[in-house]
This record gives sequence, C-alpha cells and structure tokens, in this order.
Amino acid sequence: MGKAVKIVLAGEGGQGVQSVAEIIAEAANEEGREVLYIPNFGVEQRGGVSVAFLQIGLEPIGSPKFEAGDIVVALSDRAIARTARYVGPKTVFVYDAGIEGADGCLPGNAGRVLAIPAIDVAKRELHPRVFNIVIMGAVIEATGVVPLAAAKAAIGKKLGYKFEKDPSLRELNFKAIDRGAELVAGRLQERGEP
Amino acid sequence: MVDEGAKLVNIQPVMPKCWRADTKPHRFCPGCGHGLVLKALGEAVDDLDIAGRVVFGADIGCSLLAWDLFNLDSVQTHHGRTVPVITGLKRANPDLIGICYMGDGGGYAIGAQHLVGSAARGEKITVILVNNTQYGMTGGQMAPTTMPGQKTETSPFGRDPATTGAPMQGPEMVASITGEGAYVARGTVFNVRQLKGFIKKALANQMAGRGYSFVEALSLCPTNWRTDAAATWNMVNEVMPRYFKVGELKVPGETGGR
Amino acid sequence: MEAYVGEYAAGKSEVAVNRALDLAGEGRLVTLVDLDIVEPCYTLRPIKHLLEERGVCVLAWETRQTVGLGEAGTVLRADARWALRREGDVVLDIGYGVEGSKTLDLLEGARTEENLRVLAVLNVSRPMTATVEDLVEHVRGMMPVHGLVNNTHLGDETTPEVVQAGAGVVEGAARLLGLPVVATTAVAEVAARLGPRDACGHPVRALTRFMPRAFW
Amino acid sequence: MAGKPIEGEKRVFMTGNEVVAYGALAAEADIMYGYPITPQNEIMHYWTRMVPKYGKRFLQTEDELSAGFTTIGGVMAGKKAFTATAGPGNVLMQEPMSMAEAMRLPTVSIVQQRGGPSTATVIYSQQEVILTTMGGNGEGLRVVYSTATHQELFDYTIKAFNTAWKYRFPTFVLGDGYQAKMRESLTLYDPAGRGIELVPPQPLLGAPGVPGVDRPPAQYRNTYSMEEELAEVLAKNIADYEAVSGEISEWEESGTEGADLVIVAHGVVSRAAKLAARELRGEGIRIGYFRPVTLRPLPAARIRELAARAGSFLVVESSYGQFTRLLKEAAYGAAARMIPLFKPGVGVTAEEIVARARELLSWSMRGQSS
Repeated sequence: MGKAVKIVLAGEGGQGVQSVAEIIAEAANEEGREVLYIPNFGVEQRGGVSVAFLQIGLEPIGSPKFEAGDIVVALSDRAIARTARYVGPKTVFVYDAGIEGADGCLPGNAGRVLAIPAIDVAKRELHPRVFNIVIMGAVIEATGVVPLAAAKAAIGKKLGYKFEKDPSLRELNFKAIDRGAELVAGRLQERGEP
Repeated sequence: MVDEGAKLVNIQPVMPKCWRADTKPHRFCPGCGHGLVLKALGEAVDDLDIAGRVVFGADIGCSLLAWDLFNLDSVQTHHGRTVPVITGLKRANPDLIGICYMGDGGGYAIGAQHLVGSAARGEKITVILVNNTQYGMTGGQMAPTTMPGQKTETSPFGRDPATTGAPMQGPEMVASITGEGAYVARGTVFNVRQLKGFIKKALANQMAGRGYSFVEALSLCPTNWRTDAAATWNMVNEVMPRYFKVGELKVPGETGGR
Repeated sequence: MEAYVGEYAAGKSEVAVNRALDLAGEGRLVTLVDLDIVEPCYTLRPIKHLLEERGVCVLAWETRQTVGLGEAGTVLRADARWALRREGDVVLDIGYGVEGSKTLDLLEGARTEENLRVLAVLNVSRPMTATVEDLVEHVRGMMPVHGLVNNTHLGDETTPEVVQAGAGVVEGAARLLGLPVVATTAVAEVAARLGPRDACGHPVRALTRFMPRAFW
Repeated sequence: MAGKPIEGEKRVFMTGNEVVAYGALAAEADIMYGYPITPQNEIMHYWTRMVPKYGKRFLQTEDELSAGFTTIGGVMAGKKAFTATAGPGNVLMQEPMSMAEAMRLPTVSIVQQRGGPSTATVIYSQQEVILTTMGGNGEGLRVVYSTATHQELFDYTIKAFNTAWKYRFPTFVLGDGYQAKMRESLTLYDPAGRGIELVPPQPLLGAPGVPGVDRPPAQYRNTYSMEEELAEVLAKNIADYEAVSGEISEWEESGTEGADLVIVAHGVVSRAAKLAARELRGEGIRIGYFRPVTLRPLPAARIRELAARAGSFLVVESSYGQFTRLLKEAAYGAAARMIPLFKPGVGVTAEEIVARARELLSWSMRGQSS
C-alpha cells in the first residue's frame, strides 16, 4: 500500500462519532495497522461539532494533520459545514440522508457524494441508539481499513460487559455494522485498500 | 580568673543555638525589627529542638538577608514564591518542617495567590510574615499594609484609602479561608515573648499535622519610616495596632477564635 | 556639621564629597556619611577607598559587604546612626525621598544638634525644580533647611551661563524662603570662568567630579 | 501498593498525555505538581489516577508559578518531581524555571504547545520554542527535547529525569497539542529491561543530620549583591553547560550526504518532513532530512557541518521562524540559505512540504540551465 487512508467523522455531541473512531482505531491497532487518531479538541469540544480524524496504514503515519480525507462522513447540517474544508477532489463525502436542508450546503468539490439513510435504518430496523454503529459499518465498508470481523471483535471488547448482561445487544450491534456496510456496498466503484 | 568588671564588658547578647555565628553580625539596619522576629523564631526552633528537620525559606526583600542567618537548611527565593517552594518541599517530604519567612509585599501583593492557595488547601507549613507597612528593600514604597495617610515613595502625599484601599488584614483573611486545624495569630516585636509563643504554637501545629499555621509579626522599619527611636516605638506600639489587632485569631480546638 | 539634601540627581553626593575633601585638605578631621537609602545606585561605596586615601573617614557599606542589592538594599550602617557623636567635621550625604530631610531622624541627636546645618542642593536644570516657585515648594517640603546650594548644571554641557542663570533662580527662592545661598558649585573648569563669586555674589566652590565612577 | 507499573514490554494504543504519565511512572517519578491548562490536562488526570496504586503524590496548585516553584521544592527535597504546562501557563512557568536554572535544579517539565500568542488556541503549535529554550531572564541553561512520536514521548520522558538529575539543569520535554491528544501505538517498557539505569535523586535540603552540628547547613539563594559574584556563578554554570552540550545533544538525519537541499524540522512537523523527503527520494531526487531532537543544547556542530555543505535548508515549522532563529545562530557563517516554510499555529502536511521542495528544486534546475 501507499499512503494511509484518511478518515474524517463529524457529528453533533451525543451522536457518538468519537466512539466509532475509537473502535475503528482500536480494531486497526489490533490488526497490526499503524493508526493515528485525533479526537477533535479545542473550543468546539463543548457544544460544538465533534470531529474525529483517523489515519490508518501499514507504515508509520506522518503528519497528524492532513488536507483532504479519503472519506469524510457528516452526520448533521453543522457537521456538513464544518467538514467542508477536509473535502478534496478524491474525497468520498458521506452524509445522512435524513439531514434536512443538506442539499444546499453539500461540498461541490468532492469526488463522490453519497447520502445514506443510516438514521432511518437504525430507527426502523434496529434501535436509534445503534445509529453510530451503522455509520461505522458504512465507513469500514467504504474504506476497507479493517475487516468487518475485526470491527465486531473491537466492539465486543469495548461493550463486552453490556453484551454479557444482555446478549441481544451483541446481535443488535453486529447487525448494525452489517446493515451499515450494505448501505454503501456496491455504491463505490473503487475503494481505498489497506 | 577574670575580674567582675571585665566580665561585664564582655557580655554578648545571647544568640539562639540555631543561629550561625560566622555570619554575624547580621546585616539588618540598626533598629530593624527583623532581628527580633528571627530571634523569636530561633528560640522557638531551639525550644522545640527541631533544627535537624527544619527547612527555612526566605523571600526577597529585607527577609532575604536571613538566607544564611541560621544554622538551618535554607533556600531564598522571591516575590512570595517561598510559599510554593516550601509547600512543594513539604509535600515531597512530609517529615520536614517548612518555614516561610517573608514580607508584606511578597505575601500580600505579588505572591498573595500563593498565600491564599496554600492557606485554603491547608498546607502543613508555617508562614511568618513580617508587616512593616512598606517595601523596605526596594526603597520604601507603598505596600498593601501601608496605613492611611502614611507617606511612602509611591504615596508621597500619604496613602489615600479612597484610591489605594485600606491596610490589608492578612491574618483575618487567612483565618477566614483556612479549615479547622489552622493556627493564625498576629504578634508584634513590641512583645517578643508573646510573639515567640505564637511562633512556637504555629510550629507545633505544623508538627502535629493539624493544618496551616500563620503568624504575622508587626515590625519596625525606622530606616524607611525615617523615625528616631521614640517615634519608632510609638509607631509599633500606638499607631499600627489601630489598624492591626494583635492576638490569636484561630487556635485549633477553640471555636470562634479570640 | 553639614547635611546635604536635595532631589534625585541634584548633585548632593558630588557636593558632599567635594566639601569633605576640601575640609580634609585643610588638615581637618572629616567624616563623610552615606545616607542614600532609597536608590543607592550612585553611592559612595565604590570610591570609599579613594576618599579614605585622601584623608576622609567614610561611613558607607562596600558592595561586597552587602546582600540583596539586587533589590536595592536600603541598608543603613549601625555606625552611621551615631555619626553625629563623632569628633571633627561631619558631612552627611542624604538621599532623596518623599520624607526629605526626615532621614536625619535616623541619626542619634540630629534634632537637638545645634551645629548641624542642613543644606539643600538645587539644580535648576532639573525639570521638577526649574522655577522659583518650584524651588520654594521643594525646599519647604524638606524643612528644616538652613541654606541653599546652587548646583545648577547640565553635566558635560554645563556653561557659566547655565550656572549664572541658576544662581538667579536660586537667589529668588532664597529671598522668599528667608534662607542664605551658601555657595554656587560648578566643575573646576566652569568655576574658574565664573571667578570667586557668581553674578548674584554667592561664593563659588569648584567641584571635581567623582560620582560617574561611583555606580553601585 | 502495586509493584512495577510496567513489567517487560507492552504494545499499547493511547493518547500522548497518557504516554507522558506512564513515562513518568516508568522513570520512577515521585510527585507531580500542576495547574489545569489545555492541552496537557490529561497528564494530571492519568497521573492522579495512578497515584494511589503506585504510592505517588500529586498537588494541584493555585497557578503555574506555584506549580513550578512547588516542583522546585519537590526536587530540593530529593524527589523526582515534575510538572506539565502549555501556552500562557508556560509563560508563567518561566519564572520558576529561571530559578531552577539559577540554582541548577533538576526539574522536569512537560510542555504541550498550544497556539499563541496569548491564549490563542488550545489545539496545537510550535510557538513555544523560544519560550521553552530561552525563557526567563537567564541564558537558556536547560535541556529541551522536542519529541515527534508517542514512542519518543515515552522514551524522552524517562530520559528527561535522567538528564535532569545527572547534569542538574532544568529539563523539558517539548510536545504539542497534537501529540498530547492524538492516539497512536507505542511500546511501553520497564527501563531496567532495556538496560536503562535510572539516576537516583538526592536531597538538596533536609538531608540527614543536624545542620551546623553534623554537617554544614545547605543554603541556597537566587540573589547576589555584586556583578562579579554573579559573573562567577554564571561563568561556572555556562562552562558546565558547554562541557556537556555535546553529549546531551541528539539529532536524526537521513539522505543528507550529497544533498543540495535539506528539509529541516523538529517535533511533530519532522514526521511530515521525513515523509516528504522519503517521497522525493523515491523519485530519485537527492534531498536530505535533518531534525534536532534537542533544541537546547542544539546539535550545533552537526548543523554547521550540514549548512557548510548543503546549498539550502528548507526549514519547516508551525511558528514564524522561532526554530529558524535557533538554526541560524548555530549555522552562523555557513553558506546554506534558510528557506522558510512557516505555518504559525497550524500543522504542516507532507504534501505541502513536497510541493514547496519541488518548487525550490525546479527553480534551482532553471538556475543551472540558464
């Protein structure tokens, strides 16, 4: 592989973007990948848009900062605006189809723009709380940074104590990953390979 | 045998055991109050027999002249930072007995945050703050303790409380922000025996690990007050007590203080 | 016994040092006392040995004997306190300060000593003491004062004209204050051109400059 | 109380602030003093969580002046004491560190640089280079390690304690907000397992015995009366510093042999510089990479050698020439030009460096052909 895959995840506080980034990062680390993860910080960490920056590759990661993400995921209207600066001609820009008024503010320079009904799917088919896991499935499918199984193992590690109390949660989360992956599967001609 | 007359001639002032003979005579101005406070402190250290455990911290200003006055481990710093230096030392090695010796400028102005912070946290240290109503070593400028109407180099027409505030009530402040185990008192060089008692109780309080201990000592600065002997004593005995009440403000185990 | 008082950088020390040397030159027993306790950066310390070689007894700290001069060090010597009890002539170099000649309170017997004359050294070239009114107010703030010294100068740029103009202003102040002008002082070259008396008739004293060598 | 915090070696994935806390633990630090400021807070957070388990101590002070001066008290008591700060806190920290310099005290400070001037951003910069290397009213007699990776944060936190206690100069680990907050993997280890000997601390005050009876009193001051007295103390400290500068200074370089252009960076920016140099070399371009690890003392001799041979240094930094100033001083008289790529207060990517280097290379090609 050449360069690391660069991922930007952004959403409102409570949407769980940092958890998603953390689980992907830990899964990749377990898989022996080089990982650099910066949770957003700064004044925005209180009440602002939460942004996670992830780089995953086979060689040590260079600068923590990058100009354009390979995939940029925005989960709210404010997140769309906030992440516009990380979008370049090669970027796959993913946003939730349920965001009202998203059409007017989508980045015009993205390589691909993809709306996925993650919120809707989570609400109707699964549980609103696993919305972020659906997103995680989509990101993993789109980037291929880790196998889905590794992501499931990482979730198991992180939420194991909850799964033990309520084994149905395990199924719910794993299903959410798979559904997320399905949402983007086949919709991207080429994807970053690890 | 030496005859009676010669004996009289050779009488020397008694020096506390924990003073260093080879750095005497000390370098304070004639009539300075520091010597009295430091003698009270030295005798308190002797009485408690703690020379092997004490670390003496001196601040800048005239108090720095005491950096090599004692036969005690000593460190001199500046701007009220003696309090955090001794705090850090005490936190790192609680077996030591930490003494901060400083002036009213360092304690109540430029280093006031250290006094407030350490008192509020109840550091197990002893702070002895000498109040001589102005900045001595820098040439007699106005201090937080300067009294209304008092002329200094920076209040040449007398301190005006309307624009520069009233004399700082240090022990009162410390008493109000410290917890149960604190010992707070204000002594005066006019009554060295009482002052020594306060300092001893303050050190004993630290040794018992009860809490913060703070003694303000009303002191003399004839050099910057430009006072002769009579006027100097009048200042510390009559004028200063109008603004600064002498006595114990907080004694562990006693409610309400005195 | 003479005490020289005056504003910051009025030239008190220069006048006092020269006075002490003049008296010593006459074979008299002279003690010079350093009482600059506010901003003692120009003090007698560095030239103490030089003055002692010329027969003046100097009561001043030497820098190496002090501690903490980083913060200026208003350290009064114990023997200075008893200076007025000494035999012979005593010349006091008193620092400036808001309490003016109250510094004399630090000396035992200063307020009862009949022979002590307090002389205000005035430099009309200093902005805060430039007019008759300024001088009157300035000297009144330092009372008691027994006489005035016109030490008007502009450092190396001093000319006889500058000194003469100063003499006029000091004379005006002296009349309002009811005090005598004891002398006009000037560096030797200027003093030579002024002659034995200035335009107002004050005796002229020649000065040798020492203080530029006396920093810390 | 638990045994060793780190047994053997352990691969972990964590934030830089966590790494520092573990590094201090591995170095057998005894006590931390600190005051909250972003982005170093988690060093305190993790340290305080480990305190009871490993018998360590912590004090939250009233400000950074106090954090620095209590650290001074801690080392004088003979404990491995450290503090951490950033930005405006680092400004206040310079007053105690001046005293540490004056008294030759082995304090260890971690600095996680944030944007400046003033409170600016809490995110990142390399704008505390001059402050950390030369801050205070002294001569910069201190050691500053500028780290680039989490592995280095761990390695140099351990090393900082050893350097401080061995040479008795205040020692700093200069990180930044990126390093503080980002996560990456590294190997934690027990220093003994790698043959690293920890320098034991010694009490400066409160040593056994009654002063004046069993031993002379230990007396320290930071004030002198005479110029000469001060000059003597300074001359000794400066001579000591000069004498050990060579053995303390460290650097990293690659491809400098025969390279006309050398990319020079420090800290986290050196990651991008290294990558950029590698990419260009992959295309057959002769380009060097140089990175001082110690900003004080700088590897001045090596910098001079390189500057005498190379045509240009492309100096990349997240500040407006602070690092370049240090380089220029070291390289004074050498021929190399110092070409800036300054991005004060923001990160630098490898792509930007590559682009700038290509620009320079094409100019020099044109220069040769005309």
